[in-house]
Amino acid sequence: AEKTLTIGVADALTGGAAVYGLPQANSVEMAADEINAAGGIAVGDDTYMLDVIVYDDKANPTEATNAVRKLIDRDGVRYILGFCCSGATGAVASFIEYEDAVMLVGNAAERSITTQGISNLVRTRPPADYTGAAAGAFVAKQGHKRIAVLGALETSFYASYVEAFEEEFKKSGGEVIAHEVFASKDRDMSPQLTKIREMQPDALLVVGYVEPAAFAYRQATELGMDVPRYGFTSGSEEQFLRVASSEQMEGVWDLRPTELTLQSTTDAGLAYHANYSERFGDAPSPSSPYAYDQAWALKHAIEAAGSVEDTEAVAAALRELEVFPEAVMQYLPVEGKMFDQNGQAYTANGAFQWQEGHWVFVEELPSDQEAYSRFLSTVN
Amino acid sequence: MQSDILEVVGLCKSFGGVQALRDLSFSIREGEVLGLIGPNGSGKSTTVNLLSGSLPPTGGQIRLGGHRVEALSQWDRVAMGLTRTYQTASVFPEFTVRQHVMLGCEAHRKVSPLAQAFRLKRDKSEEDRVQQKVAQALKLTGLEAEADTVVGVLSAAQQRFLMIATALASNPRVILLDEPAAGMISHERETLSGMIRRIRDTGISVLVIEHHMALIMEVCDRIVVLNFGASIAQGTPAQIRENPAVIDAYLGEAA
Amino acid sequence: MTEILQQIINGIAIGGVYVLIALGLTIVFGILGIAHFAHGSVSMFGGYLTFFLVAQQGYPLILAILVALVVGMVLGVLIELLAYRPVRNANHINAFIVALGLTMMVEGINLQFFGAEQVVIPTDAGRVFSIGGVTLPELRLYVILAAAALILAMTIFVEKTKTGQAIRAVAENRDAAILMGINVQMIPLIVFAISTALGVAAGVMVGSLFAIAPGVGEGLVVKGFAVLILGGLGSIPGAVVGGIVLGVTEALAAGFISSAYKDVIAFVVMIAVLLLRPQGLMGRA
Amino acid sequence: MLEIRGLRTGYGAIEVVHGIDLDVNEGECVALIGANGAGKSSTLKTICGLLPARDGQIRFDGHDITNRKGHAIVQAGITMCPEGRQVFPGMSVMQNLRLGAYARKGADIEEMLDMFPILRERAGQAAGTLSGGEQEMLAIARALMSRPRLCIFDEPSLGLAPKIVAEVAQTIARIKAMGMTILLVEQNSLMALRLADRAYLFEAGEIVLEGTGTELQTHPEVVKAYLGH
Amino acid sequence: MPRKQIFLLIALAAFIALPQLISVKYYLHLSILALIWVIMAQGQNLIQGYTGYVSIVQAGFMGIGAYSTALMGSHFGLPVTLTIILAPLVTAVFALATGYPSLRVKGHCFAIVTLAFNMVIFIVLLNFTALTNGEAGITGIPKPGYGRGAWIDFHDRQVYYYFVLIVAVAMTALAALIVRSRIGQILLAIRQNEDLVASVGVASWKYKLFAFVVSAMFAGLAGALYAHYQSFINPEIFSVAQSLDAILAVIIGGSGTLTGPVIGAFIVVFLPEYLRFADSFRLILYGLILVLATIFMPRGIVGLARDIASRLGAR
Ligand SMILES: Nc1ncnc2c1ncn2[C@@H]1O[C@H](COP(=O)(O)OP(=O)(O)OP(=O)(O)O)[C@@H](O)[C@H]1O
Ligand SMILES: Nc1ncnc2c1ncn2[C@@H]1O[C@H](COP(=O)(O)OP(=O)(O)OP(=O)(O)O)[C@@H](O)[C@H]1O
Ligand SMILES: [Mg+2]
Ligand SMILES: [Mg+2]
Repeated sequence: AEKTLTIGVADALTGGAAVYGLPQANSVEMAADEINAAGGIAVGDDTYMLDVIVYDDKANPTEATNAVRKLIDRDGVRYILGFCCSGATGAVASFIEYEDAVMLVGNAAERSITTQGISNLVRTRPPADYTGAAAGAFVAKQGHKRIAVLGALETSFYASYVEAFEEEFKKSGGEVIAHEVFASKDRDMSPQLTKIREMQPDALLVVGYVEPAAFAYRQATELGMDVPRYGFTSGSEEQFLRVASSEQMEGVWDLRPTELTLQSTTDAGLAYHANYSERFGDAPSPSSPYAYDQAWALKHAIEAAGSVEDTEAVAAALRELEVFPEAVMQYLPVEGKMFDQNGQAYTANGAFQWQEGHWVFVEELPSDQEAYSRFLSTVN
Repeated sequence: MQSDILEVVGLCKSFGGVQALRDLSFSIREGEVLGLIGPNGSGKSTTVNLLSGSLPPTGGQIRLGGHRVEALSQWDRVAMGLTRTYQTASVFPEFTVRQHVMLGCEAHRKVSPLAQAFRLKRDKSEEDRVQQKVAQALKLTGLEAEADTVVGVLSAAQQRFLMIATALASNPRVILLDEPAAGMISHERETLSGMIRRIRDTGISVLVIEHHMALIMEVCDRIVVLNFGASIAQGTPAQIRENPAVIDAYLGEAA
Repeated sequence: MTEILQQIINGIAIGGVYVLIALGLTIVFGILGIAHFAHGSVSMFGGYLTFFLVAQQGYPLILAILVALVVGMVLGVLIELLAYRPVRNANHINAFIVALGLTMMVEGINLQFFGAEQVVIPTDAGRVFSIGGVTLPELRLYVILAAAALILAMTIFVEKTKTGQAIRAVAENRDAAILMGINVQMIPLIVFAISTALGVAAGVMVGSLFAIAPGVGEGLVVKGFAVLILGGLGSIPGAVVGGIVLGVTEALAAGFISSAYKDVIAFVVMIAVLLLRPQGLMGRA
Repeated sequence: MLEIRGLRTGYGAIEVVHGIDLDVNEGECVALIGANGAGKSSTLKTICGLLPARDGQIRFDGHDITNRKGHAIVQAGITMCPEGRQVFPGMSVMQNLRLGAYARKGADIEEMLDMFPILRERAGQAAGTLSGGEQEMLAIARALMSRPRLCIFDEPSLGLAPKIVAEVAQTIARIKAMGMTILLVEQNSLMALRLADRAYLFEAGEIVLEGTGTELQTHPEVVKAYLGH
Repeated sequence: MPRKQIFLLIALAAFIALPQLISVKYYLHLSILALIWVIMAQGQNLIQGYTGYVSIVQAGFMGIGAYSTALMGSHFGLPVTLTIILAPLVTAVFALATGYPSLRVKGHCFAIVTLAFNMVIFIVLLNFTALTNGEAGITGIPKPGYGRGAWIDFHDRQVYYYFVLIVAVAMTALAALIVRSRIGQILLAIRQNEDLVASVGVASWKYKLFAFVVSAMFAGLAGALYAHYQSFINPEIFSVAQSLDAILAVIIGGSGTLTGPVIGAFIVVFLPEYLRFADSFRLILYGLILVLATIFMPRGIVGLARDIASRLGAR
């Protein structure tokens, strides 16, 4: 018989983090419609059509707790998706273990979310230090010795990226000569850049959300700095071009997971981009597929578990899941599975460079997801 | 002859460039009413502000019962027996008259409010003393009938009497009245002058600032006249009335 | 030396924006005693609107700014009439709560109309001037000049025109102003129109120099209030001095002490000034 | 010229003026005397539109001006020199005077400076730093700047030194001599009654006596309560 | 005042019965948060409603209470019950240090200086990552008691509800004790006419500082209860926006009354939740409700209720 399965999304729809949260919420709704159009979720004799409830958590931990409590206690939802931001996610993660529910985390990259061994939680986005180590090795290979870091270092996943970066970078005799900070709402980085300019580094590494990072690149050129610029921002071309001209961006590197960019993606990615753009009248943010993939992963896991009620079985099935064809991100399986035993998925890391107005995929960054997964199990 | 309860020696005060008081000296004796008069802006209110501790002096000494007080805070001076009223009626409008006057007793309470709040200590004799003090202050100022009235609805004159009652509740030795009769009509002024004399009769020294000459001449034992922040004359009402410098600066020909 | 000079230049541009925000706040505060917390969000509305007209409707920048100014002024007038006027006689805390409510509403409206993505108003000022190692982007120069011109215009308006004098009179003594024959019902409307216009100008500057995004307005208004306190509540010269001091302090703090704690340092400077001069740098005792 | 009929006014829940009738004829000087809080200032404020009337009518030159906006009343030709002077403290003497002429075109500041020479000396000084007497002069001059047809004074002698009180009284006498219509409220009842052609006695929000200045000066009740001492 | 006492008893009975009446646990969760906010609001009311100083740093103090209880537990291994008691004391130390400079200014200046302090606290919590773990926050903060399955298990939300209820009632009683004492009279006097307070011989700064510190301790305690309830804290929770909520609770409920903050706290927690249906219009609607409520109920719900009661009584 045809039944309805209600799933919930808790994500930032308002406030500063809505840039990440809104596209994620949109992409879950889109995935749900696609799953329904493709015949829903088959469990035994029943097929379940998905129904999505979306609540705003403003990226605030209390709001997120309230939203998820409402989803679970009042709306009777068992599957909760979304989660773009670490603080709100951490708050929910701290109690989800004791609930009859499954939590799928998207863009929130704080490492500790998947180090606590929460069995009913999985995450599609890899932690930042997984990428940072690869980036450190890459920059060292370019021959730089003194590098200045400017970034959102109060945010721990950016800090952990830099930490892993620095560790790899030092291995080949390099040195990080400055750790300058900007806050997520800062748009004027010229004081920090002026200070860095005086130190005459070989290169600059900008680590942070796209919005401020784009300003860092632009203001660096305005201050007459012409050292190579590397970064970890995951911004789309549109996002950068809103802030800086293509000339100002020319030559900038982005060292990050191979998230959605038209050059790097698969057919599934191209289709996603087209469908999303058509439906919402706006290009999807590069990180939004983390949420899209959650919905499909959930579908496959429920079908594998053969139950919608038994959340433990579904959670277990998620950890047994292989990478499925609808996935937009390019996941690197661990022991053949999409999620490792911590519930963590990994994507490939890539080096992208801004060339004449576009992000160009230059090469894959050497990433060892199996080794990192083992390391992750030892944390905490 | 009585001794000086409050002595002012070489008091100076300047506001930025304005020299409001220059080298002012005078004293108040125990149990006397001293008038302080002078043209507008001559520094009378400033003197009261310095004496009461509302403003710090730029120089000079203030001695209360022989102790230097110019470095003390206003509340410490009140506790030592120096209290004041304001030129413009200034009250707590939401309290009842009784609550208002009772607040004046804070200055001489022994039980700390914290101890009282948490019922750590109770002193029946203090409670009685406070009640007595409040009753006495209300009686002196003729506000007994209004004890439970909300201050905000009192008439302007009654609010001025209330300021005096509250000051009296603090057990003062000297009380400074800044234009207490401003805006009063004659029978209210009569009430006031009677009040001032009765206060003096309880042994409290009074400093009165007024522009109403009849009142000043009637209640004061001595008068100090200020002009441009300095004393230009001191003496009995009769002496002041005839003083040509005072007539020229302040009283004018009409008076 | 170039470093210090560069930092000071960095600070002046942002300081200019602070000054404009603070001016808008200070005249409203001076006349109505309202801490107009929604000012930042209203400024951002103006910036968004300019962006929308330029980037999506193809208006030339100057025309777009003019339209945004007019719309902003109307919005300011409506805010005064519909939200602040009804609470004029209540406690000032109530006006503050109304301001908070308005902030939420305007932020919500901005989000509905203009989305969550950060927005940068496109300009073609891309040159960078460089003198002896100190660089000054063309756009920053324009912002500094425009801010200076607006400050001057505002000062002349208040000091020299009849309406300006009427505004001051209402600020100093409302009842006496009525007795002069000043229409005191009109003055708040004029004040809000001017305040919002200054705010919109600041919003356009932020939007072209930096970016407009959810939450930026609230951050700005807090800085604006800090400037007010630093310079002296209700004082126009105070807002100017305070704004520049705050901007330069932030730049120097970020450049020479700690970029993470630059706001903390700026606030500490503000509190220190307050301890030494409770009336602010330019305030009357 | 000014006719008040059955006027009631108050603050919040409290009514302080309970239906008064009062007339001021062209060229006349009328005084209101009475105790503190009797409602004199409230009456004046109501005439000037600072306080809404609850009942009754105020007519000026035959036109109903009850509850008109304050600025409209000024334009109609009524000015008040308020209790406590109320100068604009941060503005200069000149700026204060100019604001006096806000409601009309042009301004004859020179005339005023001739009339009050002390103000010429202080022209650039902030009004808040003037002495009390100087502030009173400024307030009077500022009120006259609007060329009113009816000029209202609320306790011009309040808080002033005796010498200055005499000066203020002379000034008002001068203005009266110029033919200005005057409504005067004074605690200094003797001064008021000497200046006034007619006077009203207020008690607790009601008019209890009415007569010429000289009549009231000798009225036993008035002498007892207001002229004693 | 027997009528008042009857009302109090009914209210208390309703609070005790509440968990039995709610079938959906989500409302129980919100009620716990609301009770924590009652403590916040009672503190805010002391400084804002009674003393007349609008403090915008209460959420910052809540954060200090929350972080201190969590960190004392994890760093020194102190038992939870002890750290909950110590948290307000730690907060008091910070309040003394910030209160001294802030209380030198009045009115709007005070509000903005305290707001700056809230931002300072926020920035430090965010950037002092070695101690606070920055934005990622502190997870796994333990509950009081003897762990899961013990005879009183604080993981059970009902148990935690009664725990918080007891504390909230006690703190409300404490607030009542203070405001009804001579201290309360002096605070009220400061609100009405601060300059005059010194001239009746009272050192007003001591009382202002007292009110400020006590209100901070209320906030610190609320923060500690919050931390152990949610098991997770990060700086976001203690930002200026939450301080503004505390002010709202007091104003909407009725400032300078003891019932007002209780009502206000429940409104501040429940209203945004009820507005979830409005989706992305939630912010606009919430703002609109605030504006309208302030315009039409300037003295809060308690003020409105009193007006209505006195009008009915007059008939
Ligand atoms: N806070 C202040 N700042 C600057 N100047 C002040 C201040 N207070 C008083 N002054 C000035 O000090 C002088 C003395 O003022 P004060 O108020 O003592 O006069 P006063 O004798 O009480 O006059 P009045 O009889 O009018 O009340 C005046 O010139 C006044 O302008
Ligand atoms: N703003 C106000 N709010 C509430 N009540 C007021 C206000 N102003 C005056 N009152 C009250 O109104 C009554 C009449 O005051 P009003 O000022 O008219 O008296 P008055 O005759 O001018 O007295 P005074 O000689 O003191 O000037 C008084 O009881 C006073 O307390
Ligand atoms: Mg004086
Ligand atoms: Mg009067």
